[in-house]
Amino acid sequence: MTTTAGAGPPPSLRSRRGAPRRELARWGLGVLGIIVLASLWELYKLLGPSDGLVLADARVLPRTSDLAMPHIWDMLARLSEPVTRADGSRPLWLEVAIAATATLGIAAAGWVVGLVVGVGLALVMQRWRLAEWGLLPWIVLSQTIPLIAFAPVVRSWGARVEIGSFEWQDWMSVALIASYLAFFPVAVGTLKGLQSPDVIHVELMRTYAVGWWKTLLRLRLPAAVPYLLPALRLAAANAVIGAIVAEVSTGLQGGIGRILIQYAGQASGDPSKAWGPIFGAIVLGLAAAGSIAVLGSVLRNYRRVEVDA
Amino acid sequence: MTVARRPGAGAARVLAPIVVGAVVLGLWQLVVTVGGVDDYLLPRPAAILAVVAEIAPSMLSAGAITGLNALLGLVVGAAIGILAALAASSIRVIDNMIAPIVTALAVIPIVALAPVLNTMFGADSQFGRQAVAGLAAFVPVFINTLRGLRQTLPVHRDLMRAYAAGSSQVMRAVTLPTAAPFVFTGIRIASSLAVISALVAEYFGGPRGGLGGLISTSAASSAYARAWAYVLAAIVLGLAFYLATLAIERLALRRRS
Amino acid sequence: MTNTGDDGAGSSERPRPASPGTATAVTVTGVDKVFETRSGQVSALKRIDLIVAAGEFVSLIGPSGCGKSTLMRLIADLDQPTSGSISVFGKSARQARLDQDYGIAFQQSGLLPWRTVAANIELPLSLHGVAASERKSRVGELIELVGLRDFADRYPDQLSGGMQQRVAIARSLAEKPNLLLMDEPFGALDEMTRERMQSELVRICAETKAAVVFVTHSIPEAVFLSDRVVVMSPRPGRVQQIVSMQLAADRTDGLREEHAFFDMVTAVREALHQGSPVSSVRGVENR
Amino acid sequence: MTNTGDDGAGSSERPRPASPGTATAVTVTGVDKVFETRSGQVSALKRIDLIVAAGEFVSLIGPSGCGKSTLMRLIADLDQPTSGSISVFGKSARQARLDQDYGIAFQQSGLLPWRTVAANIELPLSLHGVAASERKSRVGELIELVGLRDFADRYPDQLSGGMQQRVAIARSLAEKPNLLLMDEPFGALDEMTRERMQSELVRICAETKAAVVFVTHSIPEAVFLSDRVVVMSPRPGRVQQIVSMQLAADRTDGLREEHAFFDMVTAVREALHQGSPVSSVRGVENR
Amino acid sequence: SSTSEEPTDSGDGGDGGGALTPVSLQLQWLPQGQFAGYFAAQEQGFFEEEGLEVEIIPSGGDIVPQDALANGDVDYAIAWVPKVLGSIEAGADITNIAQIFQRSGTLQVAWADSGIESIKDFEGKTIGSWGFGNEWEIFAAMAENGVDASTVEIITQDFNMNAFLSGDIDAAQAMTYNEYAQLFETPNPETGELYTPDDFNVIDYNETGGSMLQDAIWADAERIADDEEYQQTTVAFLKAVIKGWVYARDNPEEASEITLNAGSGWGPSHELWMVNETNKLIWPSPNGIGIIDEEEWNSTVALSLATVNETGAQIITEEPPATAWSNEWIQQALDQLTEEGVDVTGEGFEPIEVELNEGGN
Ligand SMILES: Nc1ncnc2c1ncn2[C@@H]1O[C@H](COP(=O)(O)OP(=O)(O)OP(=O)(O)O)[C@@H](O)[C@H]1O
Ligand SMILES: Nc1ncnc2c1ncn2[C@@H]1O[C@H](COP(=O)(O)OP(=O)(O)OP(=O)(O)O)[C@@H](O)[C@H]1O
Ligand SMILES: [Mg+2]
Ligand SMILES: [Mg+2]
Repeated sequence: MTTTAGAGPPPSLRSRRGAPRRELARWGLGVLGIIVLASLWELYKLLGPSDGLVLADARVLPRTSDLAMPHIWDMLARLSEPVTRADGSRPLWLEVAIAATATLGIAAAGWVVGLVVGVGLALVMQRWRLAEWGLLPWIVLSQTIPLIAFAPVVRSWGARVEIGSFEWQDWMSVALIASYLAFFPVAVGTLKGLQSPDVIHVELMRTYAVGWWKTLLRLRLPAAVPYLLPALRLAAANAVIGAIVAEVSTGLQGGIGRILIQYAGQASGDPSKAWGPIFGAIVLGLAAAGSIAVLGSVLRNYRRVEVDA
Repeated sequence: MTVARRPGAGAARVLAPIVVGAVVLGLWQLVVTVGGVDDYLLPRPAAILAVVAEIAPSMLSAGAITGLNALLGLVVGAAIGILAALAASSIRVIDNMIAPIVTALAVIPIVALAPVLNTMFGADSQFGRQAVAGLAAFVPVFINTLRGLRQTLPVHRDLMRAYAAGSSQVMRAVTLPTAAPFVFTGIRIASSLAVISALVAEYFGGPRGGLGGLISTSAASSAYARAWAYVLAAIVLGLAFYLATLAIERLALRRRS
Repeated sequence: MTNTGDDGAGSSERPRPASPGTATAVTVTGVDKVFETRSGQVSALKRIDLIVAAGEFVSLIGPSGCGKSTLMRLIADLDQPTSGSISVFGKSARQARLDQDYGIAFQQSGLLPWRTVAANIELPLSLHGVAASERKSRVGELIELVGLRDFADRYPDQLSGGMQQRVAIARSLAEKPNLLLMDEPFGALDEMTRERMQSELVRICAETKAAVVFVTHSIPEAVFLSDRVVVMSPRPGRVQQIVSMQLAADRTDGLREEHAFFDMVTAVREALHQGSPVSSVRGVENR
Repeated sequence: MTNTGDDGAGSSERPRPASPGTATAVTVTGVDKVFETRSGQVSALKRIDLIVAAGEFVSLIGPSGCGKSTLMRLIADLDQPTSGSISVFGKSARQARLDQDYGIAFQQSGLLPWRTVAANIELPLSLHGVAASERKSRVGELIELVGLRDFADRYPDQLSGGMQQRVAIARSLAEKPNLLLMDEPFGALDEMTRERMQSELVRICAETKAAVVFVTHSIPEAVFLSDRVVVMSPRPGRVQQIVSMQLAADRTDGLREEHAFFDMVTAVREALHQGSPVSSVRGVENR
Repeated sequence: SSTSEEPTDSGDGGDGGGALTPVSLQLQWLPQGQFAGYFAAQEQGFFEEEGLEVEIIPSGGDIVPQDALANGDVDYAIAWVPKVLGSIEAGADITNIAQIFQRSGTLQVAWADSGIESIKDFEGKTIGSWGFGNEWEIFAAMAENGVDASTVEIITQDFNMNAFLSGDIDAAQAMTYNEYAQLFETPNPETGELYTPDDFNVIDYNETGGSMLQDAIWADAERIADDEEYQQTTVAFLKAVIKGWVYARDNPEEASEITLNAGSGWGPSHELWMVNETNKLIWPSPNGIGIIDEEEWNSTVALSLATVNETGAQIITEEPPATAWSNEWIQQALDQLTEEGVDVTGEGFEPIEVELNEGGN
């Protein structure tokens, strides 16, 4: 005789495994969505009023000039053309890719710092309720501070740091600013995760007469993984955004933020060029967020329960 | 079992953040005053407060400009987010089609978008900033609403079918109320994002007068105390948005456990 | 003492007036149900035949996964049979659902947490456009019936599990259905509350004279409530045996301590274990 | 047939060897428990006296909120009594916890979802620094004991509810405790699975010779398993009556159909209803 | 960035084989032809000849060069005079040691058919500016020409001319060496041809009475007052810089090449235009490159004191201290260079003709 309590696999497993055909359809539709968006762009550009639609003093539909809305194919073609007419000038896509890689490295450093700080704060807040009450409101508030206000301060302060042979580099200022955006989701998500174990699990550890550290290692940290992963994904996207903003703000060379403003400055004469780094920034953000998915599959045994993170 | 809340916990809850804030401010003041840190770049809190008193009217009017941009962006972005989520939740194809676009929107930095939007919508209007705020607000509202619309319990769905309820009845009686807390969470996240996005967008052109423009102008002329005063106004604005959405949420959901 | 197979409406021990014009509430004929899942087909029900007379109380009992809920969902037209037919009061299941011929209740009460007790009971009425005054009086009656007069304005989270189930039952009775479908409505309650709820259900059924299809895991519960107990066997779900309860028509609490009651319990237990030997203990569960 | 009050260790019907050196597993003397809540004080337990002999199986039964879980938590030193004292194998409850003298299991299995069956059972051993080889052999024994040999590498979400509870029980036995504390361990299972689990528990207790304090809502379950059933009354929780089971020492499944069994069920039912009259039905539940 | 709080060596001359003195220079913006002289000095080894190892630090959106200097992050900074005057009043203790640009390079550009031909025509119009202190010249010129600033709406332009080209602003701020060129790199959508100077009306701030001094080299006032090593380094630095600018004057194509290699992202034609236009702002320098014309200085200070922006703020409220500028060091540098036979006035300077390509490429 066989009996089943709660027949069928639990939803966590059911939803994660997709038949390959379904998966393919999903990708196909995603591509279709992008094609539809591109078609809408071109269609509007073709049919829309050249000065956009102005209602009650506000332009609610954009202008269709080549300056405002270059053709999609122009943007794509521009990517394969050299950056400038100078000899040995690299194709735009390569220039963007090189800059994106540099930014990715800085963002990764910022992400790591954000991770360490965020998890550290979460541990402190989990350990002491009073710390949670005292810190959490400020952590939330910290994200309403316009980051750009900080950039010069951070760079200037960093410039003074010189410990032994260690000298503060400008990219570190950028990474630090990136970490400022990255730490927030990590702190909040990890705290939620560390607090997620059921009372029954916490009490079980108590019956085993083990202390806070062992409970942390064996129970709270593993239980926090499902909360940590989305937080890390958000942190990765935020780190990239923060790194780009900080590059713009501090004028750091070599990254995508730098060419973003540089090409924006050239957009009057070469409107398609400015879109190169925009696409680069999107791809970069997606790559950063996507790499967390890899981490997620490594830790999949810790994600056997799906949570509302 | 839940730990019984000790009496006095409420007071600690309110006092703790105030104490932390006071300690940080005190340390800041101490470092700048005594610690030998140059107060050229980092003015002491007292100096900032003095400036606040001086330029309060300008902070208010600038806050109003930025706040209005953020508010319009938030309202429109949230509305579009909710509608798009409704469409995505009821039509799977739409869901799959907009998924990559939303994912891209979620990772795109405002710096990249602001100049383009200014050209598209005109640098002489606030619309570019409102659009930036709207885009920033759209993403969390869409994601959370969509999740909320999928929370309908099977037992409620069965019940509605047993009542032979029409799809609009199901939407009104079950789906929307179930999604409501998620929608509000999305709006709450969006509120701070809208403010900060509207503000940062001011760095990239358009009419003057908003908080972002004033922060940059003040910093450019080395008036750091003034810059920090406007930063303070920005924080207060962000906080006001957050608290307002929180209050609306509490009010709307007061009958939930 | 036990009848195998479908023995029709005649075996009801405590006849109640049939609903006007029809002698049978539910007729299930040769029903199969196969679920298509990603890992293949699951045959949930196989050649089910069952007739529930008007006013009759029938329980479905059987091991987990034997298809009790599936059968009930087919009757409620929440799902369609793969083959075979189901009629409710002589109509198709779908028509019966559209006509609101049945009321339904589940293991989870399924109350809407943002509605008060009264508003929850009112839900089906307002969905069907019943006038406000009529709604009000009907809700008043129902609240009275389930004994929650003082709790009309409470919200579900302010009620105990038993009270929540009473609200759900009141709601299922809102449209005065001649058929009640109940899927383990007391499954989440503790045993003492459960016994009280059973007594209440007996009283309510006597008042409303509705036929009931009742899914349960509890043998004493099935015995206490039912005219007939349908014992099902799993994989694929089949009707193993139908046991008619030889018990007094009025089910009072005293019954639970009578030897006749224990005998019926034993009878159902044996019918249940017939397909699945009791002794095999280790490693037999499987998914 | 029923004894009121504390009748000590002597009434055990099926004596098992006491754990070395101690005749009593648990001694609860004059325990009160008052909870401070925002809305005032809640008196959960009032003057509780109870002695559980080594190797004895004692069930706690009573209406929801009567303090069964609270009493068990006090014994486990998960909470402290407001007054009175508790000793476990002659030590303080705290010392007994630190010495790992008891194993515990709850209604929810409380398995760690990211650990396999074997790793879950191993958890207490690895927390206490037991050597890997010893851990391995002990886990092997326990998996064997609960009949899950083929499932050692599965994850909890791949198991049925009954199997999960077996893992939890194996885990509670990992340190070979002389006392098992179980709070409605089978509460979430369906009745057939539950009966099987009860039989298994009987077998396991016979093998391990541990004393058991077992919280349940089910009268037949308490009767089937216990040497004595402690019936509690609510608000504040008191020991209403202690009923010694006059049943054969070896509890086989056949017992469930014997009249002696029904008699004990009736005895416990009556003890239970003594405090709360069965007849009052409406609006009696409260939170 | 390397700071040289304690310069290790007096970088006097290039004779000693000793270690080079590290020096950092904060630019005002990204590397581009505007700074060709500094990059040329770097690339041509002029700094090294003077015993210096110079790090040229570009800035970006929010870096305020004079603040980097005032904070001691760098040794020298390039910044516009009116912006720095505000910083000095806010507490920055720095000195203008060389006024590289002798003229203002700011234009206000309107469409040829817009009817905007002088500052007076700004009334009631939408006027673009980049902000960050670049708007002061506009306010100064308006005040000078009796325009009621409250009727003028100032819009912040971003990094390109799109707002102007799209008609969002009636007159856009443009530097002769940059944004102005962008206009001629853009095709007219109506004709498909690039725009030409005939399409625009140009207002040169040098002719409005509102012009202010622009790119100058700033040094730390305290250190230059009594730190001898810093003084010597400063003279050496200025010498190398002048040699760089002379090189850029005489070899605009090569100088443009050098800035491109230094990381300027502009296209070659735009870059060359920029170097050429920058030369026009410097050369000829009758008193010698970098000499601060006291009259111009005083005019800039007077305008800074008088000019009020739309929020009622002023650049400065009181006269800057005497330490705000000094010709002492540039004069020493010029003298030494003249001795070496370098042409530091560029009397015979002739700009070249530059043809712009679409997109500046
Ligand atoms: N929607 C579905 N898709 C696939 N299989 C299903 C579905 N619903 C039920 N099943 C399968 O049909 C069988 C019967 O399920 P059903 O829920 O009717 O059992 P049950 O008797 O109600 O069990 P329980 O006592 O646990 O409630 C099970 O094997 C189950 O896995
Ligand atoms: N931590 C606590 N704080 C306040 N009151 C509590 C706490 N724990 C339990 N109580 C109260 O003590 C009483 C006894 O609770 P307990 O959980 O022991 O009952 P129980 O017999 O286990 O009930 P159930 O059968 O529902 O599990 C209840 O009235 C409960 O509300
Ligand atoms: Mg079921
Ligand atoms: Mg309990």
